Amino acid sequence: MSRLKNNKSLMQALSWIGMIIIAFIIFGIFLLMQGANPLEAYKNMFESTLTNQIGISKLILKSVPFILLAVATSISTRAGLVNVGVEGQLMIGMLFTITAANFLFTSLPTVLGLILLAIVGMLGGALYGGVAGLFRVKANMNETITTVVMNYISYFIVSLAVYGYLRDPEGFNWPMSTQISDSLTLPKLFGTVNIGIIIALLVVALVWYFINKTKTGFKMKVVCGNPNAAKNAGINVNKVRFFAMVATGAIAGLAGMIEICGVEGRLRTTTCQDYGYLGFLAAWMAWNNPVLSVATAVIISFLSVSGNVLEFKNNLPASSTQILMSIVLLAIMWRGKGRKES
Amino acid sequence: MISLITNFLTNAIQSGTSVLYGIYGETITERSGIVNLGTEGSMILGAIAAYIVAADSGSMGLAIICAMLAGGALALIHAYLCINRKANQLASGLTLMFLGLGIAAFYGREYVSVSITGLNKIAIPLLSKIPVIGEAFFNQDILTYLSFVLCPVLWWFLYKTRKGLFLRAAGEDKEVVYAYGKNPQSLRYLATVLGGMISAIGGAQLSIAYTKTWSEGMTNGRGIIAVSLVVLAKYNPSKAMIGAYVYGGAQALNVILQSQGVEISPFLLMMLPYVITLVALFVSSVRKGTNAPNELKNIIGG
Amino acid sequence: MARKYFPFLETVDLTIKFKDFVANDAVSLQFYKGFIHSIVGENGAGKSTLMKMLYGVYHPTSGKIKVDNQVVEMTPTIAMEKGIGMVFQDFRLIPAFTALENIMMALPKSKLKLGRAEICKEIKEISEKYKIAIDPDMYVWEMDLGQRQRVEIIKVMMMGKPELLIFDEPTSVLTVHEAQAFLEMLVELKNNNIAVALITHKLNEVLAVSDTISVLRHGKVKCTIEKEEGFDKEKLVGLIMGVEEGEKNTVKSFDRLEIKEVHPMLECKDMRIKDEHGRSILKHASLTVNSGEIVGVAGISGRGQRELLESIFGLKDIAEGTIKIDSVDFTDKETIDRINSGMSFISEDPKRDNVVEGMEIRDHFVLAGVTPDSKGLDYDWKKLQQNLESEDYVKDLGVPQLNRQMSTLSGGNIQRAVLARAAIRRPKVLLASYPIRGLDIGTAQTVHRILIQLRNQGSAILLVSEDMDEIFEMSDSIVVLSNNSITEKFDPKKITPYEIGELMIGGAKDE
Amino acid sequence: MKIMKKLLALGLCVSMMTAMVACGGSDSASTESTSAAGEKTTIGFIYVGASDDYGYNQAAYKGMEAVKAHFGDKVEILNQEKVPETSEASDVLEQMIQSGATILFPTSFGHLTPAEDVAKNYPNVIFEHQGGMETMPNLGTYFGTIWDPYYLAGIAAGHATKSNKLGFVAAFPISQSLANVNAYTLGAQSVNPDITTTVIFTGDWSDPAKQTEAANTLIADGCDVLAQHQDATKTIVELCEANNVYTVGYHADASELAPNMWLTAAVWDWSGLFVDICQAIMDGKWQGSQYDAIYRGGMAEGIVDLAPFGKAVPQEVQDEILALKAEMIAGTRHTFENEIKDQNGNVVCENGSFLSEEQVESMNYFVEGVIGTIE
Repeated sequence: MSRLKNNKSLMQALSWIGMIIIAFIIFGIFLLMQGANPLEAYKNMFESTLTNQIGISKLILKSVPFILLAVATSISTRAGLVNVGVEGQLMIGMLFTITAANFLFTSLPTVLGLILLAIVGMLGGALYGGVAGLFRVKANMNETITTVVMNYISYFIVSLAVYGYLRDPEGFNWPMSTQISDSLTLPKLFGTVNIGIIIALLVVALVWYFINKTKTGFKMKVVCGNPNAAKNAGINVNKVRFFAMVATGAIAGLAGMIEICGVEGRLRTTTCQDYGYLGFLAAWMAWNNPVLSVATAVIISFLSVSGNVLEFKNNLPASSTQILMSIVLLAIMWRGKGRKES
Repeated sequence: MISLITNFLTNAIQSGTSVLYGIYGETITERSGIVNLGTEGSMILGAIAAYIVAADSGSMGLAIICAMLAGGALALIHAYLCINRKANQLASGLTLMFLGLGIAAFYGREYVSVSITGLNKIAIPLLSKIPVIGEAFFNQDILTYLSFVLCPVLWWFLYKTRKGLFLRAAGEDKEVVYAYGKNPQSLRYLATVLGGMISAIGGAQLSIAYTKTWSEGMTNGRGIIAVSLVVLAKYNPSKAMIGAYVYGGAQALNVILQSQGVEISPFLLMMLPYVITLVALFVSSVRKGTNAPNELKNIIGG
Repeated sequence: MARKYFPFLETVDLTIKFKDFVANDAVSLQFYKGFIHSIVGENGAGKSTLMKMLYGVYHPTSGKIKVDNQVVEMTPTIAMEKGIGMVFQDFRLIPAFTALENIMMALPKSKLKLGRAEICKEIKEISEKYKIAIDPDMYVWEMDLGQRQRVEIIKVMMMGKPELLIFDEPTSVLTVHEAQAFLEMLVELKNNNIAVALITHKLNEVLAVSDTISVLRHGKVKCTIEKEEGFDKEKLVGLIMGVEEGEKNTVKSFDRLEIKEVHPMLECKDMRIKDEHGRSILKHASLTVNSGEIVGVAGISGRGQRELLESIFGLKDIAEGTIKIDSVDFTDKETIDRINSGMSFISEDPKRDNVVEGMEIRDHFVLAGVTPDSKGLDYDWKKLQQNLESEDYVKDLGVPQLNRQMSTLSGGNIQRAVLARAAIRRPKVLLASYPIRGLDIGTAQTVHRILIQLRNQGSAILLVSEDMDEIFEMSDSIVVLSNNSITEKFDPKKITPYEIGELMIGGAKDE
Repeated sequence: MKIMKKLLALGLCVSMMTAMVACGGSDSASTESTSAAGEKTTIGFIYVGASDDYGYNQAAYKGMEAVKAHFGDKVEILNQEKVPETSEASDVLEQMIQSGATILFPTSFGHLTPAEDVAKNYPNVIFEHQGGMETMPNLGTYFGTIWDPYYLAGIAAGHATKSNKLGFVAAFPISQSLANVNAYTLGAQSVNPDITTTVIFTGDWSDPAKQTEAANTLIADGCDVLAQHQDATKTIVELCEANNVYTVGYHADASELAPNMWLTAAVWDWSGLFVDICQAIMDGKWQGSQYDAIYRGGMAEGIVDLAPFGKAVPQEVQDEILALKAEMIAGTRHTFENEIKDQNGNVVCENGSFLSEEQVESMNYFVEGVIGTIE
């Protein structure tokens, strides 16, 4: 019995890989049409990213936000909500983090400062997610639609702040915030890789445990499976949903804090743009399984990091990476979930 | 003052027209039980396809047809993935949006600096002379007029024809459609592809009629906003204009307030269309529940 | 009665297998024009499967279907052309559409060109001819179940020249009076030389109208009886249940204990309840259920039954009035408080209200207030499963294996699980809405026995049903929903079903 | 267990792809060898937007093309467009260094901090940043005084306007845009002090629809000369021609798009500068050269210029402007000199002085006569 199961998941993994290879072949044909040598292009991509420490560091660093945003998305999904809003929640998380870092906690010691910043970042994301949650439970507004619109609004809120009170007085009036102080950067593990990846994996484990092994997780499953049944079981559906939106926002906000304190150091209007949408895709590619979404997040991160090399080595426009990424994602989707997975 | 109002109306309609096509397209698609976030992708492909054909052939009719084909082709992928492969509709749509933007940017590189004649405004005699509103409604390009005409046509198609009836039924309960020996899946294919085609006209309107320019990513989220506005339009083509012009009006208001030197941060004003959309959704949701097609409730939250 | 010449439709050794399961085994039946042929049998006897084959939804593994003596590869389209119409158990209607729109979808190609006015005219003709009144422009969601069924029937009749109409459990959702009207309509159809196939649980109806009765058991035709041979209810029940002849059936042998200390367990006072459109569907409604008492609620469907139970269970807010459980005011408390105080609710549609996709049966017990021990942040699922497996009610009702997915179960099995989880808690107050809907006669009896047991142990039970027999058989007292309110309690021994029916309609008239 | 399997699956997936590429690698070894020869200098350019945007980025791209044409086989060029001004830029710069780049051109102001982050780790790689005011031992910065030709264009506009209302379509309230608006307004006011400039920010560098909306609104509001700071300038130029409104271009000469209404434009030409910089670096003479520090060039160096006049500019006006241009090139006149007040009446430049390039490039106000809000 377990042998059979082993074979099945092996087959599944193989067919997954097969689909990704097919995507690369399709894009290879596209490259040929552009007069580029696909084999060389792919070789460059893989070599530059996977065969040296700098490439691997970049891969890991970039995976962190995608992992966190995917996990964040999956919490909402597990409560029966389709939250496309991690983009905006991430933005607001970053905004809160940078504001606190530059105006409140500038001189705090590292550990305390970072913990406080993490809380503030999560608070920001949670707040923004919570607003969408309120719209959902109080006004019965579809959260997919409201979060999409709120993503746009968050962009302008960040712009307002970055052009306004956050603006670096020494930045020649350029729209960017002041750099956070060195004491508030995340400690490094090795090279440029900071502890963000550990936090991300911890969050994955926590969320997995939470969804599968706790009573609240059980309630969420009921709400997701059949909100009517949840009501009949005396579960406060709105409370669970609101909680899920807040939790999603908090994790997205945490991703924002890690990006600010670990990678970016300051906030600009374009910081982490579209990360939320890619994180959302990473979650849905992995059928909202937090553990599996680590894999999809790494794939997206890989494409995004190695895509740079693909472009400048072959003199291809930026749109080509976008096309490659879409084809890979479409291939994974085409593969689908397979027959059944309990 | 009068000219301000005229200008406001004109701008509102012009900003709203491309979105209006997006709403039309997405309404048809969603009525059949499919959500297509790839509307943005269809629009941008429509924009570039129309521009390329308009620049190379000079035929605007051909340009529009090619735009529809391109937008429809992208929607076809969506239909295939969602219907045959049971992919998640939102994920598929979002990915196709990225794909459409990528392809359009890629093939549009050589056309950024190319000029076209495009579709010019045609003033309708007499009507365009009506004070205040004449200029706004009756001195527009042909695609804007088409968007006016499509309103009753699509409504008639959805609510008064047998095909439309089944198409809506596919969005309400596909088992019922099966029971009548019709295939709801093929109806969904039809609706998705048709939706993609109509959305693509919106893209074409942007590139060859309104701005006569190709620029990368020029749809700039209008397709995504259109998907949101379908809710405001109550999934009904006859109310699509409300949705489109609420957005267009807010956009026009932003620009006009800036031109009047109003001392509000430009970013707050740029936020306006989205905030107003949100408020409108809020009001319409509080006033009356949604009348979303039943099958959609499985895809996007209640 | 004119004897039959050759059947309009005939099945010859029709067999269908789903994987290893033989759902129908060599079924040979004949359907004649102008005759009503009833198919009876337990749940899972294969009745619905058989009908779906006749209509071409399923394709037989072997065997033939003949129409007018010619072999036909049946599909829904061919069925429509041949004049075979099926009125499904779950109406194939779209609530968001009007009756007319629903009917238009069903029209065959030949009627495509017809305009709206012509279609309306034809609807009117049919409704006059067979006495089935509907309003074509009414939205289906606004209709009660009887109206919906009439739309469904007219729709089926307009699909072609009706030759054979198949009815799957047509009266299960209808009130007594609606059912009566329905049976009259069946006779009308028959007199118009239409063949009728009727699937139903309700033997009284079968006996009243059938010309032929076939009993299906385990997918096989157990026997076919003609009216001339004479119908015998007792014998039919035996055949259906698979009880050998001679063995006596033990229906209605409930031992009702006298309850000594009676006190009010559920008290509702002066409630005003709004329906989903904000209209007051019940006003000044008061109701008391004592411990050890079963109160039957009679009423025409859609007169506030659902709203009443949902309000008592806390799913709906009441606009006015108070609700007390065991003398404690629960008016403003949540559903979860009511569950914890010992209230259980068997909903009218467990699939809609109780079944969670992707969850096991055992999980559903927790949802109804069976609280397992904690283990860390989680429940102790292992222990729960062991406890449940040893429960009598679980065994009694034949609940399937507890780790099976609830959503994959049949309607009957879901009902079993829902009943078992309510009974296990020995609830103080049990709200039971159509508890035997969809159950075969055997299980229905078990359910009734369990309800009586619970009553004897002191549960206060509110029983909502449209089946007058059930109400009279089970209730200690009966109330009627009418006139947008609740009547006083009646003693079933002192009132007749007919009088209750009058009260129900009386309410309807004054609306 | 299940998790392990899935992780295993991922590992397998990655390793298989590596294997696949490794196999492919051997086939293409021959093509690889050329770049490993080491004779070539690898130069990397990153652009914040699309390199074909018909605007700022395309101007830099043209500079790159000049470098390519000038050095031919001696250089290998790496281009990366649409690089956000975030850590993404550091990533790309570092990846380019990994691919052998020794000269890097981060061509947007916002690329500065990411470039600095990388520069400190790679002291042997030389960075030339566009538009900043900071330098490092291996990072120089250059820019052009584009506001000077914009001032001159303002004079042309001042003569052309009848309504005394000028329009300006900008994207974001960044200093470069504010400087352009101010220079343009001051130029026009030098003709007629009553002239005002109405500014609309579109919130986007190249959204043609928003450009159209803004331009239409300005025209409806009575503006009869429109200038802009947008990428993809084509939309507004063509729209002006269609509406009989004079137009001032930006970035590049677009006079053929508006034969009747074209006045002039402020344009870039990086080709000479880029070639010079690269030459200096390749000759080993970069250290200590002018490019090693903050370098600013203007019309004198040919980095910025005034585009050819359109037929709508009368000869005498052309002469006047060209005379002034000569003075500016000689350094006797400046765009921002003598008393200048901002919108609130505060004096931002005293009589008898002029603003330094640093002051201009960090401008955060509109001058008097501009209708518009920044924050």
